[in-house]
Amino acid sequence: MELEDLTLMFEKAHFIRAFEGALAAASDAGEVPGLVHLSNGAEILELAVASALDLPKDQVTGSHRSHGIALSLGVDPLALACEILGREGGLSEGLGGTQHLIAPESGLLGSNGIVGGQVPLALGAALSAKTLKTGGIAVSYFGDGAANQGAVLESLNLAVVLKLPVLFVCENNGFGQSTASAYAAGGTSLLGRARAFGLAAAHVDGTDPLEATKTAHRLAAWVRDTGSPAFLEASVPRLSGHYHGDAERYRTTDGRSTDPLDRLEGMILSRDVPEGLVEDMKSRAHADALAIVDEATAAPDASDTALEAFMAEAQA
Amino acid sequence: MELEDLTLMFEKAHFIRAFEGALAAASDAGEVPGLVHLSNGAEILELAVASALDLPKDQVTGSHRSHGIALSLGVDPLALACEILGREGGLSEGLGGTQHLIAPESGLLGSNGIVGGQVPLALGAALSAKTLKTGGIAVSYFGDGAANQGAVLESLNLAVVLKLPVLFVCENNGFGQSTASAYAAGGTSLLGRARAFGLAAAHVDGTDPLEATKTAHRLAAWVRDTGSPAFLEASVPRLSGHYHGDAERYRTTDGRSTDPLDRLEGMILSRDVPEGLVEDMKSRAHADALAIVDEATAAPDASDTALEAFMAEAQA
Amino acid sequence: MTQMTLSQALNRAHHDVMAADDHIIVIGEDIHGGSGVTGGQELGGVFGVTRGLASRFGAGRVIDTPISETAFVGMATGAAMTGLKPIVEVMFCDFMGVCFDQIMNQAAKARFLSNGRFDLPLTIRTTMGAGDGSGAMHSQSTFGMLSSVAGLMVACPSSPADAAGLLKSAVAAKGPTILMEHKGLYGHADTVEDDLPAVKLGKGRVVREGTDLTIIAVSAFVHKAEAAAEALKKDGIEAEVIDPRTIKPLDEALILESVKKTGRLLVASEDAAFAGFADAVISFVTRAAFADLKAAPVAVTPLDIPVPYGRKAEAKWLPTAETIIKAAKQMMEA
Amino acid sequence: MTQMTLSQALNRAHHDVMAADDHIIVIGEDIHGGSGVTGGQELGGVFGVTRGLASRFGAGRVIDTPISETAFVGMATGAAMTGLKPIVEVMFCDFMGVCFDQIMNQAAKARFLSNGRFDLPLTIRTTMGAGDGSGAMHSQSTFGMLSSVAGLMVACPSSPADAAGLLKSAVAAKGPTILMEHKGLYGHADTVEDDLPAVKLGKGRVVREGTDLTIIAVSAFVHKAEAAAEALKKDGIEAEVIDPRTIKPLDEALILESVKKTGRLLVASEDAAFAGFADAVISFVTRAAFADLKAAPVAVTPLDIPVPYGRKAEAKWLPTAETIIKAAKQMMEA
Ligand SMILES: Cc1ncc(C[n+]2csc(CCOP(=O)(O)OP(=O)(O)O)c2C)c(N)n1
Ligand SMILES: Cc1ncc(C[n+]2csc(CCOP(=O)(O)OP(=O)(O)O)c2C)c(N)n1
Ligand SMILES: [Mg+2]
Ligand SMILES: [Mg+2]
Repeated sequence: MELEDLTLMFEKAHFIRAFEGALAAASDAGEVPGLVHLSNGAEILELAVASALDLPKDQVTGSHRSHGIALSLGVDPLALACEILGREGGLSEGLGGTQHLIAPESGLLGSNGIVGGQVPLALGAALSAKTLKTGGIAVSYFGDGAANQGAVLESLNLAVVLKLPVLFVCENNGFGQSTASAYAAGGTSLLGRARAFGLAAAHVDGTDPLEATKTAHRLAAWVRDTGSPAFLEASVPRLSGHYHGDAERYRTTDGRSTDPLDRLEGMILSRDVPEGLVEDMKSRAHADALAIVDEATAAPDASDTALEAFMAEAQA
Repeated sequence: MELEDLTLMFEKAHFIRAFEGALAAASDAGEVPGLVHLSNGAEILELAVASALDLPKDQVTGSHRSHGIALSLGVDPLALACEILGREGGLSEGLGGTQHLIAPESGLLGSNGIVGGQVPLALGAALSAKTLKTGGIAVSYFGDGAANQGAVLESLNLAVVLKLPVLFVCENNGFGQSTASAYAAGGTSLLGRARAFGLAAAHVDGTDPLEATKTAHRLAAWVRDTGSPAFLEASVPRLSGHYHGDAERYRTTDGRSTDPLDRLEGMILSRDVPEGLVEDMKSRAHADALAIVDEATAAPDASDTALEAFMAEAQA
Repeated sequence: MTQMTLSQALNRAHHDVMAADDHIIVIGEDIHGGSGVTGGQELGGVFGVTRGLASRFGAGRVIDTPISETAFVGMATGAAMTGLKPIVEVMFCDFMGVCFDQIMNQAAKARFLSNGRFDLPLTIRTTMGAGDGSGAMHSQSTFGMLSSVAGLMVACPSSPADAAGLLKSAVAAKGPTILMEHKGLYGHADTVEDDLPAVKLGKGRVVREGTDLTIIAVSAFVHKAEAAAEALKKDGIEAEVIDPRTIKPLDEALILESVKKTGRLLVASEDAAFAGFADAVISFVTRAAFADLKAAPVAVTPLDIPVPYGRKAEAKWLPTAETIIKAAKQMMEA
Repeated sequence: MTQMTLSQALNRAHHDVMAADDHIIVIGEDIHGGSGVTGGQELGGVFGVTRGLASRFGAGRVIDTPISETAFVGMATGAAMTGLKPIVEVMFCDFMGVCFDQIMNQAAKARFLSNGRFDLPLTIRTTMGAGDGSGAMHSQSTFGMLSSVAGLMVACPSSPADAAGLLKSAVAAKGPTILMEHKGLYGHADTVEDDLPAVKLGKGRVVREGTDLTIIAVSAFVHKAEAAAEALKKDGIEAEVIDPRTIKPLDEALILESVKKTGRLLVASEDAAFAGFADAVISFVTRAAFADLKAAPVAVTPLDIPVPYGRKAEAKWLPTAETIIKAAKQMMEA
């Protein structure tokens, strides 16, 4: 990767991190209606995947943990923040919220409150792309925990049977809530599972910008070119709790993974870059993110008029 | 196998075949309330599995196609016929019927109207056996079509995760209703799927009495001894329609499999057996089966008093 | 005007809508039939409703699936969000348990969660109904339950014309619509207009006019109610029979108008005895037209236990025209 | 008498029943917590209800599962058929969509299909309820829907004592029972008897006596109804508040007795606006006690759309004590 790609990724990753940090602070201050699940640790992987997509022709579905995915796809951060904060100007005027982020215009078909629920929906986007010959593909993110859910397992098979252009991205952060992935998943590997259903499959270290980018591009291109599904398992750390505020009593603090953002920083610093570049990028990303979340926080609560439209429609 | 084992299997297999033939005739005569799904072709495999079980300590769940399984386990044929015919004296006094055969006293925990629905239930029987240390195991039968159902896929995983003594028996008859198994199942083999979930797995030709018996015994013993789950895929022909009366327009008549009962007959005849033995066994089995189905047909419709007990209970 | 059965009318309507709009695709188990089987013929669904579609419109638009309802109902939902107008079949409504999340959470809520930024033109077809010895898991009627899920429209045709017409409206609707076809009605024949016109969702139909009591009946029960009304007439009781056709949204105005006229309400419905359609209508009418009611409303529903298999027991479980007649007479005497 | 929260009472009840009967096991996601994680502590469920069970009774009786609700609810059902008495947790009732077949077809019907030859002592615990910004898929209340499925018992405690007492009855019941705990009540504290006695399924409770109208309220709405009754008293209106505690079987006698006295019925319930619990009660009462009613019954339910996320919108969606007060006054004036 060119230095420029690395620094772009760095800025975006720090923007996501800072955006979620600001949300966490807003949550602590009582400004967020619901619980937020932060993407800390998965930013690099999600940016790598996004860089392989042709948006919004390609459509993505995500899990409950999709703030980072939304930003990686280029969803308007203010509309996103307003949605998460339940404020006016939110993507869905606050009807959806943190677990239901919808921005098809940017390629985000939707995120989901039901573990695995988003995966069959992605098959539909793939079917539309195939039937309408748009040249697009679908991407569905889900977690290691979701990989044990019937909806996901059936979808792996159906995608193969119908030869659908869909890329499954399993973010393996080692945990489903408090339960270790190693406990919850039988068999030796999720890759083996995917392959048994007939999927092309690969694993990446989701903290490695180069490998993640290369593999994401390779698989996305393969899906696009062959029209067949593929499966990417990415190891990513879950740097914080299951949700913001999770005390994580079930987890010891030692042995935590290192931060992929630091790894990327190291890679950039190892090249010949001007003094202060990294710090400048960081503070710019943080300042930008903070400003946006502040603006969202200052916005009024989303009004309830949207409800009336739906009530009226339901009657008619 | 000793000749005695072969002839015993032969008699039982013909009894099952004749029993179902009589049911089919009763159905044509308007005597059966619902549609029946016949086990034609799977008798040998089911008898092989049953011979490996310790009943009723072991408990079995089956699909919509479970007449043969019930008989293989030794369920009282008259009570079974009465249940299928909705007559007095039926296993459940006709409340369940052909798709809901329940005889735990013989090891049949239940058959099911929902494709795959019976499989999680078998995990429960295995959990009870494990927790209560009965020494029993659970067996769950399902079809190749069911192998694409979330309930089944989740169960394969859960059985491994919790280390449950359950033997999954996938009867692959090549069809889910009118749809070829080869079309509906992605990947190269169902065995591969099971192995990917961490199960010990084997395939047998379900028309081969020797191989089927040997493998069923081996896997059942392995489940019992290790307390871990295993997966048996058995190829069996579906000699008739999906249900009795299915015109099978989707299927050509040529290329049909040969009848496993003929194969067994050939094996017996190749040994040194008295003239007429085989014919005698057949006609005895057929006469017995016919007499029982006739007796059931002559019984009065199951009364509706059982309903009242449930109504009363629901109120209280 | 032509005479045809309900399944023929549905088949014709499928042909019509697929010919008119190539965004319409059909998805389900065995709806093409014989997929992966060499040498056989197209099946066209277990009740023949999708017959001839695959040979006419191709396997790309008539898609057989594995027995994976969650994956394919979800797929249809996602396809409806992204430009297609899928008709997806769940063979029996009893099987919706295995894919209920995709129905109650995904299909029902997605448009709301998007604040209406996308439409969700999804049609889910399914069968329902007891009376043919199919047992507890192939005989249920779940229209009340499905109607209780906000975001779903639910329609239950009682005639060939309504079946075809409601299908046409469903594929054109903005939100997800569930079309529930009673197994006992597929062979029911009646006259239809040649072009099988669309029937508006949310519009009920007065099947028979009357002045003494209002019978609200759904699907197969419409015919039982008609027979009951005919019999009641002999005793001098004039029953008005209304077929709401759509359960949700319900044609409240039509029902109220009738009850205001008759002062008496009987709801005859094959779904749940507790918190089902009958309760919904009785509650709605009592709340909205209490002063107009001359007698206690009556619900004619199956027993509040699973559907039994044996013939005698199933007959006891399932109300008949006789049950309606008896209930109506009791109400008139009260 | 002791003071404790609803989650503490439930936790104590779990300890009690597990100590008393070693056939009782607990199954679910994160109910032990930290399975497969080295070095951490037991979690005891996301709301702490199962805290301390694993360390006391061992991992053999307190079983963490993968996120595979169909498999583990089915497993619990099968275990209940074969000698165990499982308590299985579905974290939120909204998630029951993914395992609805095992609930509506398997657990609900198995005992019936066996003609009662086996009991099915299965308890399914779940949470429900809106009001905390959890959005459309973590806020639903599905007790009406579940009650419409023949074969299930459904209980919705409003107090710590009832929560503990209903759990004790559920584990001792012959058939499957769903215990629905409102998320907003876990922290609700009240006095309980020291031995947390069982509360009979099917027995409601008069929360407050009154003569002018009957308010039937469920779970968190019981507290709203009490507040409303208190406020109404200031205007000279004496409301009787009844908490049925069990939705199915419903304590019909208690409800009828009250309505016969007051002549007015208001049902306040957080579940479906259409074909939900409110409709079931209003329909039942109107059918059974029409002559006793002095005014049209009233339903206070959320709006008939999915649960919105934003605070203002969620507040508009969810009825409050104020909504009940207003509805009651209107009814009294009518
Ligand atoms: C069907 C369903 N079951 C349970 C939950 C509760 N839940 C939300 S997130 C989660 C863990 C998911 O783990 P994983 O898929 O690995 O995603 P991660 O949170 O690690 O990103 C659970 C159990 C849910 N939302 N839906
Ligand atoms: C969840 C569900 N979907 C669909 C059906 C309808 N159905 C009954 S049997 C069957 C085919 C099953 O195929 P397979 O599992 O291979 O069993 P086989 O009939 O071949 O024995 C189908 C689709 C059902 N009963 N349940
Ligand atoms: Mg995870
Ligand atoms: Mg098969």
